[in-house]
Amino acid sequence: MKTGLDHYVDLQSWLHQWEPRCKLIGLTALIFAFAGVQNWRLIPYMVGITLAIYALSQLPLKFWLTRIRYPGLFLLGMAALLPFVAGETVLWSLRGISLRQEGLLALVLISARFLSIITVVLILLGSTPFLTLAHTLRTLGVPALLTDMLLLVYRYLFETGESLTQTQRSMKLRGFSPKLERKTLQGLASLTGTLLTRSYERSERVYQAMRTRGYGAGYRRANRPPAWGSLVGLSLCLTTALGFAIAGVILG
Amino acid sequence: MHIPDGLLPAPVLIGGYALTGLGTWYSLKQINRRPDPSAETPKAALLTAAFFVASSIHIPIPPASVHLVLNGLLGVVLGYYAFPAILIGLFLQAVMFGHGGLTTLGVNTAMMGGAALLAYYLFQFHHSCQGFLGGNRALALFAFLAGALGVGLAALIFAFLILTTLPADVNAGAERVAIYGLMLAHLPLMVIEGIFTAMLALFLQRVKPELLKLG
Amino acid sequence: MTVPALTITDLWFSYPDQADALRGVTLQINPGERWGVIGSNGSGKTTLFLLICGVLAPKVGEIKLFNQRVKPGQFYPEIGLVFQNPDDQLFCPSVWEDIAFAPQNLGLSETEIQERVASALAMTGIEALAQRPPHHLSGGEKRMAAIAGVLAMKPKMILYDEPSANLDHRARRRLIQFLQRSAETLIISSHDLELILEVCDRTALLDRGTIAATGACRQLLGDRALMERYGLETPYSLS
Amino acid sequence: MTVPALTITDLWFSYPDQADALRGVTLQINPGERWGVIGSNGSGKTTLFLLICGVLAPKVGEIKLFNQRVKPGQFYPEIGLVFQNPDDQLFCPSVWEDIAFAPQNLGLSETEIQERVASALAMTGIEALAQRPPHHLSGGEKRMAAIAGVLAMKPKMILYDEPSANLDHRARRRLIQFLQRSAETLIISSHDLELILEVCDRTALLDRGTIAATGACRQLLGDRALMERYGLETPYSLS
Ligand SMILES: Nc1ncnc2c1ncn2[C@@H]1O[C@H](COP(=O)(O)OP(=O)(O)OP(=O)(O)O)[C@@H](O)[C@H]1O
Ligand SMILES: Nc1ncnc2c1ncn2[C@@H]1O[C@H](COP(=O)(O)OP(=O)(O)OP(=O)(O)O)[C@@H](O)[C@H]1O
Ligand SMILES: [Mg+2]
Ligand SMILES: [Mg+2]
Repeated sequence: MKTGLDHYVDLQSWLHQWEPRCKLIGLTALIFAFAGVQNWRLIPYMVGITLAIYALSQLPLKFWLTRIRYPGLFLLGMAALLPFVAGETVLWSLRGISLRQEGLLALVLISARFLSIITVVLILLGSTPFLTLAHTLRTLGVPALLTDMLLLVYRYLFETGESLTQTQRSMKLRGFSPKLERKTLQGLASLTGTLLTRSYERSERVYQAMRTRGYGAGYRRANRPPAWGSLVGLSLCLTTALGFAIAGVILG
Repeated sequence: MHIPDGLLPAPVLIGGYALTGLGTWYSLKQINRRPDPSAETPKAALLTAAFFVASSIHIPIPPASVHLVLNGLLGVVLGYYAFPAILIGLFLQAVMFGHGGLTTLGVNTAMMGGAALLAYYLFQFHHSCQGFLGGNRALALFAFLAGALGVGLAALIFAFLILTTLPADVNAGAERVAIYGLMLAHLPLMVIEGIFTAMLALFLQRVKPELLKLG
Repeated sequence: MTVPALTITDLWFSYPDQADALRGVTLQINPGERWGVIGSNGSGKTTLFLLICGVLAPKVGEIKLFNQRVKPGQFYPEIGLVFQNPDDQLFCPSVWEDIAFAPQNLGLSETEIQERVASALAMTGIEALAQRPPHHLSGGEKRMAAIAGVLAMKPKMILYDEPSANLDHRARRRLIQFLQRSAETLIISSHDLELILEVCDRTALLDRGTIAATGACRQLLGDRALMERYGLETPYSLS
Repeated sequence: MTVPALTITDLWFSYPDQADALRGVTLQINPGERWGVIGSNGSGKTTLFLLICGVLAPKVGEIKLFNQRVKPGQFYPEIGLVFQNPDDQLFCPSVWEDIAFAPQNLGLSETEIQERVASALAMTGIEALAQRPPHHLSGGEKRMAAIAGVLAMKPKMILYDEPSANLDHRARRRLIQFLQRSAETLIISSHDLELILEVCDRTALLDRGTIAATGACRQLLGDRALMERYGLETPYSLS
């Protein structure tokens, strides 16, 4: 399991240096402002701002292209029918299949929102190491139980995946070929059950290891206040987000 | 079943986050009432990782194959930890693989986690039915129901959300047909997920019964 | 002329985004031979085994099993692999079911399955454990159960990946005796050179994906200069 | 009179629903000593270590660390445990974080944490690995990272549970040299008797939960009759 997400976190752009708390709040505000866009007249501004931030981040286009494929296809699968089934105004029609204006506009709006949001999310993830992100969540008040769990899940995901691969290999080498039948389901249930059992047993040892190094004593990291530049970036983002919200209300 | 970014309007997204916040708060409150919650964090975390990985297992349904959703099973095994576990699982999925989205994280978690919690409550009834059904039969029956309910409920909410919030109005008749269609398409999946969950509960009962008593 | 059990010709392999893990491996093994494969961590032993079984697909080169070309992804009951970690191999709720897994997949009849499981249990000496869940067993017992699961397939050739890892002295001795008695063609990868010496006739030394040397066990393992060049150590019993 | 580093008096322990895993263990270890603990699988080595650290609670008996009674469930930075499987111990997403885990829990300042991590990395020679995720490391690197995580606590006594398991020859040699140089009081459990011989002064032999013998390493490990009686084997280098 390789994600390629951390590939470009070592670039030196302003976005990479932006204090993570400010970056997380600022970009999240933008993301939600974009999610609230209902009027097609706001689309150019949304896309323009997104492009500007992407350029500022210095992330290569290749990063965007490789990460956009899967969610893009998924969205197309869900929304591609819209221009043919939704709305009254028929733009064009052939043998009972008609292209409708409202549906088409809806598709354009959904796609623009989707691409802008995904891009900003990619900028956030591509310029912040995952660990930093997790710690930032903690300093922003996400309960310790959640962030502790998050880090542990992240840590053991790959190993659990590896052990699943190995067990599946060993099943195959003993002639297992999945078909829709009772035996297959039974085999896969045993496989999953084994995975859970082993994870559970390992968790006991992991807990012991954590205890012997002081887990549960409770600590807080000191937080340095963010620099001026970071705060300016944050307020720019918040103002923009507010602008979108107001424009949305005015345009209806 | 993940709703991607860009599809749902902002109020629904915010509502989703509100529900997820409430669900998480409630779960954490239940968890913190236990004698030593920090001792169970690694357990919940490693099991979450295992569930995450296990949901990549494919089951052949000719001509294609489907992957398991497992949120019913997750509820059965993790109990109140199911909600935070799903929140974290979906967060990682969105961040690492681009499945689902960050804006829809709240909606997706509420949908999957709510169904998982209900599956957990449903599963707890097997204790009271042990008398007249017999231990293993009650276990298998309620695991089946929990597994089927987990996917079924999530699929229902999914279909409802998608169809009612699309920006342009699709006519009401077509909408209803689409919902019924989606539900019908999910019936085999519910049955398979139910059978799978029952088999797994029996496996755990034989090999590691503690795992069914965590919740 | 007998048909070789295994012929590997100019085998290359690499994992995605990595340098080549195997670089031009050529090897021939005759029926009934017992080969050791040695080499430091990361030299490619496990990768080689996975290729021989058809789990991984070679980039270049050819593998023939009893003169039949190995097609990646296909199932060859003639060949069995005992994994480095028995936990990866034991997934059924009881040892009995785990051993019966391969015969069931081969579509054998109920009585044949019973027979095969019974004989595999007897050969590995773990009759008493048949009804136990595998993950409650000790390291040595797990190893024997994993081996029994492979034996029940009745393969003509068995690959053992570091079979003595994590075993205590007694369990290791039992394993060595078992290996010495077994009739199949064997390939054993191990850091435990004493075990190789006691069980195998011939050895191949892997170094960063190539075969650096092959030869009779005592000779190769006893060659102090050679061993040291590749980061290994001649076993005490030879010095 | 010096204060003993560790005093164990008549220690009994059993896991729930199981026969006693430890039955009346008594042992005294002085500061600066290096002890080996040997015994076949299941003899109770790991259980003893977990009790010493206060992770498990004794059924009967007392454990004193530098004359201070060990209370189960409490955290003793004076004592470090290196687990048998480094994957259980490297639970943080990067090596740096893992090493910093204990100092953070001790409530040290940011600069002190930086310092401790840096010196632990230097002592184990893995500076280059600091930012890597643990699951990408080789077996030897994982072991050294796990040790660094314990060193960062600056414990006065370190327990090593089978430190050389799964290491290849080169990694094992590095580990032995590291152990020989280290200044803490050590207790090492291992099936690798050559390692015990090279590192330790004294050895305790555990058998089914009791201490069957203690003595100077060369003498105890060289006692062929004793070793065989408990299912062990005198190392080649002594015979
Ligand atoms: N799944 C994988 N993905 C990427 N690289 C891998 C993978 N498995 C092994 N490698 C790399 O391939 C090379 C050969 O590894 P392999 O596991 O075959 O070595 P080995 O000789 O079995 O080592 P060991 O003695 O540690 O078991 C190593 O450099 C390793 O890092
Ligand atoms: N978590 C556990 N629950 C129940 N029994 C256990 C548990 N851990 C160990 N035991 C049992 O306690 C006994 C002592 O085990 P322990 O792990 O201490 O042995 P060991 O000497 O470390 O063995 P090894 O050399 O295999 O590591 C064994 O009989 C074992 O089966
Ligand atoms: Mg290997
Ligand atoms: Mg042990």
